[in-house]
Amino acid sequence: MKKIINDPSTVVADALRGMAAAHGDLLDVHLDPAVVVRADAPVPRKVAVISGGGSGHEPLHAGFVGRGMLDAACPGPVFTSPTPDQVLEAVTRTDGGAGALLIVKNYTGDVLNFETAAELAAAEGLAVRTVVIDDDVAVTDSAHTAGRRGVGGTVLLEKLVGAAAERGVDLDGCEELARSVIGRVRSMGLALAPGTVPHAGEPSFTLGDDEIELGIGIHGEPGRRRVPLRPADELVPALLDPVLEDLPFTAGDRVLLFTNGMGGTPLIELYLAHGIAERLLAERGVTVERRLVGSYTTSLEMQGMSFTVLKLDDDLVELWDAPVRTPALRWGV
Amino acid sequence: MKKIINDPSTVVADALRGMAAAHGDLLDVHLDPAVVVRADAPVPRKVAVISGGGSGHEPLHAGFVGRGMLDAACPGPVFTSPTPDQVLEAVTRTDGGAGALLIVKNYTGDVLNFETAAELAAAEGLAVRTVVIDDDVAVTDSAHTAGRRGVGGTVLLEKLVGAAAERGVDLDGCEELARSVIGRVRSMGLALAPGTVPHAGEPSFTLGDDEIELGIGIHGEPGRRRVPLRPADELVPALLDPVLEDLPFTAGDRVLLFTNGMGGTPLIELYLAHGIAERLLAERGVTVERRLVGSYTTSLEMQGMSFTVLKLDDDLVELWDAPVRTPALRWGV
Amino acid sequence: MGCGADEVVAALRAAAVVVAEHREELVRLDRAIGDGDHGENLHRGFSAVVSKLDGSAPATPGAVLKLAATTLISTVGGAAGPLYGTAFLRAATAVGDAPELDAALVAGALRAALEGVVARGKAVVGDKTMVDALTPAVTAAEDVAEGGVDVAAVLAAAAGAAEEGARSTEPLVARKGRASYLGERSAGHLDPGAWSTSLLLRSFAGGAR
Amino acid sequence: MGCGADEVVAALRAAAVVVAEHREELVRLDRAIGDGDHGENLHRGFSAVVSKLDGSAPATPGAVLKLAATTLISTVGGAAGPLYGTAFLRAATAVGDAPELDAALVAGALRAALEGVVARGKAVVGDKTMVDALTPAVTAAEDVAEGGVDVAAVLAAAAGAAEEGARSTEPLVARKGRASYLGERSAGHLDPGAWSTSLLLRSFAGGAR
Ligand SMILES: Nc1ncnc2c1ncn2[C@@H]1O[C@H](COP(=O)(O)OP(=O)(O)O)[C@@H](O)[C@H]1O
Ligand SMILES: Nc1ncnc2c1ncn2[C@@H]1O[C@H](COP(=O)(O)OP(=O)(O)O)[C@@H](O)[C@H]1O
Ligand SMILES: [Mg+2]
Ligand SMILES: [Mg+2]
Ligand SMILES: [Mg+2]
Ligand SMILES: [Mg+2]
Repeated sequence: MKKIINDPSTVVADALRGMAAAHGDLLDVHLDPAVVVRADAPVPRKVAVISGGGSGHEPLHAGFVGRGMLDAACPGPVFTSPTPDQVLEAVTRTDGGAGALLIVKNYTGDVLNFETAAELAAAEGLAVRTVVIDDDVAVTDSAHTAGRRGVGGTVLLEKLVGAAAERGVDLDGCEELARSVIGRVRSMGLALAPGTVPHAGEPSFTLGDDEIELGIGIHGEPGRRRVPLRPADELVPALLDPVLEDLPFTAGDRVLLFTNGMGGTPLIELYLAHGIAERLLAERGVTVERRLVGSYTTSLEMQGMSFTVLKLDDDLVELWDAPVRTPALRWGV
Repeated sequence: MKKIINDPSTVVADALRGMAAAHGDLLDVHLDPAVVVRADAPVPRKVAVISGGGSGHEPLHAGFVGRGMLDAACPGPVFTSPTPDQVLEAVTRTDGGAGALLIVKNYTGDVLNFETAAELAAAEGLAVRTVVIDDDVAVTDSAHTAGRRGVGGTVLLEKLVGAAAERGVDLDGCEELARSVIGRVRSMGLALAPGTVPHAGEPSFTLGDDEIELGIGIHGEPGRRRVPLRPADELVPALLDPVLEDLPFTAGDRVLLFTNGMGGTPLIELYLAHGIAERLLAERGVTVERRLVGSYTTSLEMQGMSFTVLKLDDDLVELWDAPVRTPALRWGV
Repeated sequence: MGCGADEVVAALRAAAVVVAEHREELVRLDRAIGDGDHGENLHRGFSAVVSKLDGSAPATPGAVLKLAATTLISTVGGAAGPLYGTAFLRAATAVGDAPELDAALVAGALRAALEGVVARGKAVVGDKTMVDALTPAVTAAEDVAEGGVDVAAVLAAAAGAAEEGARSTEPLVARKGRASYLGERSAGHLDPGAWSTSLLLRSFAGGAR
Repeated sequence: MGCGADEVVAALRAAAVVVAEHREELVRLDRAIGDGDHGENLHRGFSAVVSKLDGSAPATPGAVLKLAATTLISTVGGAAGPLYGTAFLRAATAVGDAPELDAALVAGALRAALEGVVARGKAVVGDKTMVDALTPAVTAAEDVAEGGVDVAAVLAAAAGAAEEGARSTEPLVARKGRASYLGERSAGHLDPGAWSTSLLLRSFAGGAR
């Protein structure tokens, strides 16, 4: 394992120290418990939008803390959900009197820990709601399984709900918006090569020299199947078609296309894939009105990518375009 | 070789198509010859700031085209300098009557091609100046060698000169500023693992399981020496000390610290390294007034990082803070 | 020998040692069908429990279990954190402020722990989770407790049944937790949480002896 | 047989074939001490030259060389693009509008090419660059041209000397171009640009024969 780290057990704290140093104007970083809070929190009378999850997916979530997006992020250990006390601390530090919305990616650990936190918060008389995002179409959904995973759509959800909260939308409205976005966003990813969890010391999975994993999860969980590496012109539809067919997205739809890198994929490949995806969507009569290209929901140094497609309407376009000022997304301010 | 590409010979054009689709609001992308131009070019009476170089270093340079930074970028094939006709095309498309400044990284190929372009442009009566950035302290400089390489400092140079040009500083002033910035900026990088040039199909170099290259170049060129992998607390000074000692930067200096990823390094490691570097600078009495953390001068999927340190003064701080609106850097607009 | 607060503390310290010893094994099991952090998560949690116990000495078994519960909840994370945390919390509630645990109380605590895990995680036997180890452990504990044996015997029975239950997860296809994403590919591997349950019960049995 | 525009075109086509055949070899040499693109760069450039020649047929050797020069400059990139481009441009200027090349003109064109490369790249013999191949080639060409031989003999002499010159780069430490970053580690490898110069001259010699 080759990494620029000291001790695997202090990676998250060490990285948070760097974030604190780099973004002192935007963030307040607390280490015990680990919570990254927007510098001007709590914002009076604004719904606090809070997320969190295992570390190793940077900039998700701490990189999205700031005006117009998250009020706080709770970074767990690498690939491990945060604990309830982190979430409770985040709620306490950001609650401006309008309650808090917790955005949770659908993994058993995240759901259970945020659920516990929400119970504890409610017991303290705080108004807290929880939404669970499960946008990954790679795994089959059923009442008898853990359900679909939350992946790249989380970034879009955090941006849109963050914009609404910034405009003064109340807790009911934010929750409703969040559920509506979750209903309109779908994703799928692939991996060319695994990342390595620092404390594990070995790659999370192994792939043959010419093999890729279609439907990879952001913790290296397997997806639909392993297939031979193919040219981008074939890989892109192999990812995009299941995404489009799931909702489904059809001719006439207006969408946001998010081409996401998994951490170890160079931008040149992401743009290349993005170009093909735009062409395929145009061929289907789907209008790409907004786009995001970059490594925003990552899996350490995993090589791979994902597509996320969100069905837009005028309101969502407006919320997407609304000012945002965070370490990783910034416009309009 | 595992990459999300079609044909190695069309990688650059394919990626440019994706950039065009993703950033139609900011960029005009031309494929033959390959030139990425800011959408509102030429800007009347503004000095055109133009750069370019081999592809594979994204977002450098095309990701920095836009208001407040570059007027045009000339992307060559992967790791190969662009040709003079690309540069000439960029000058023609962006010249608003105030001349053009060419920002060239110090590599024989880049220097010769931009030099040829400048001669051709001068022959057509265009006012063109060229500056060569050589901020990499890893290789020894001498009149009898190719000299130092241009690396991460290029991003800072493009931002600062772009801001000056946007404010109406004339060609003389832009050139003078550029030379002053080049005199104040130093960088050094390291690699944990190589990238693979698409048409080469094999990694650019090989390193042992526990070996790193200190002083790596952004094309995988070797640097000072190969050393065993060490904890970040030792790697950071191994990179930063040569940078600081070169200018030198000393107690009382105000600096911008740029912690750069090489393309395959996750953000969590960059922040971790950044935090250590800030601590070391504070210990030396050097004040970090501005910072940039992210993968901005990359080498395909190379795993590694670099530090760039720029000595600031009030004017440079103001230029750094000035509005910029490009695909990869955006604030204030 | 009775089973008071000191014995429960000793059992938790023993558990921490066992978790440390099996940290890599649990990481390896979790890497095969999960995300490779289970050993790390538990190690972090039980180390924290030991630190807490070093700093304060609750007076009753229930208070010790509650301290362990809140510490696990606030340090383990992942799926295992709230699940084990809830288990200890329910066990603490079940034993109330009894100064000493007897066989019946221990069996009751195990039953409460299982119910807590099921309430939170909604898993049933056969889903390839810690429930597959804990369920037979509870049944075995209740069976021997009825016979009027001592605490050590109850825990020994529980540990034996848990180990068997944990081993039974190997051929199963996971339906809960991260391993469920693997579908058929999860078969042929022990469930890490079931295995850690078995290890914990074995260490309690050892600590209480 | 004289050496008119057709023969120069044939020589360039032959060069394109040789470059294609040696593309990987040149990439490999450049990967050892540079960035691994030299074969790719030249292949792109000479393929473009062939396409240009397919589309238009300049009337004089000088015009053919000029077309090759501008095409190489606008397609090769890297260090080699402007250097080879300048070489062909200076050669074109040197032969003027002569309808046929003789030995003296060829030798003069090679001398002009070398001067162009040196003017642009500022390398001297021993810096481990294409200059190490081109310099002895020019001297050899001039030597035999004085003896009144034909064009083929001049090119053959140049090619032989270039190959020797290229081989002489192997032990050298590079002082120019990308290989110079390697310092001492550049010793023990042929310079790719010197080797491509040798290959090109050999192919011209073959094409003119
Ligand atoms: N719904 C559930 N009910 C009971 N146990 C579960 C459930 N989901 C997961 N587990 C247990 O948790 C273990 C994984 O724990 P751990 O690796 O620490 O968390 P994570 O899966 O979040 O990384 C699994 O092996 C399984 O035994
Ligand atoms: N200053 C120079 N003068 C003469 N030849 C040079 C000089 N610099 C580089 N070269 C030649 O160029 C060759 C490399 O060309 P190429 O690989 O195409 O370009 P780049 O080095 O830009 O990737 C070297 O092998 C060397 O022969
Ligand atoms: Mg986990
Ligand atoms: Mg090159
Ligand atoms: Mg796990
Ligand atoms: Mg080269």
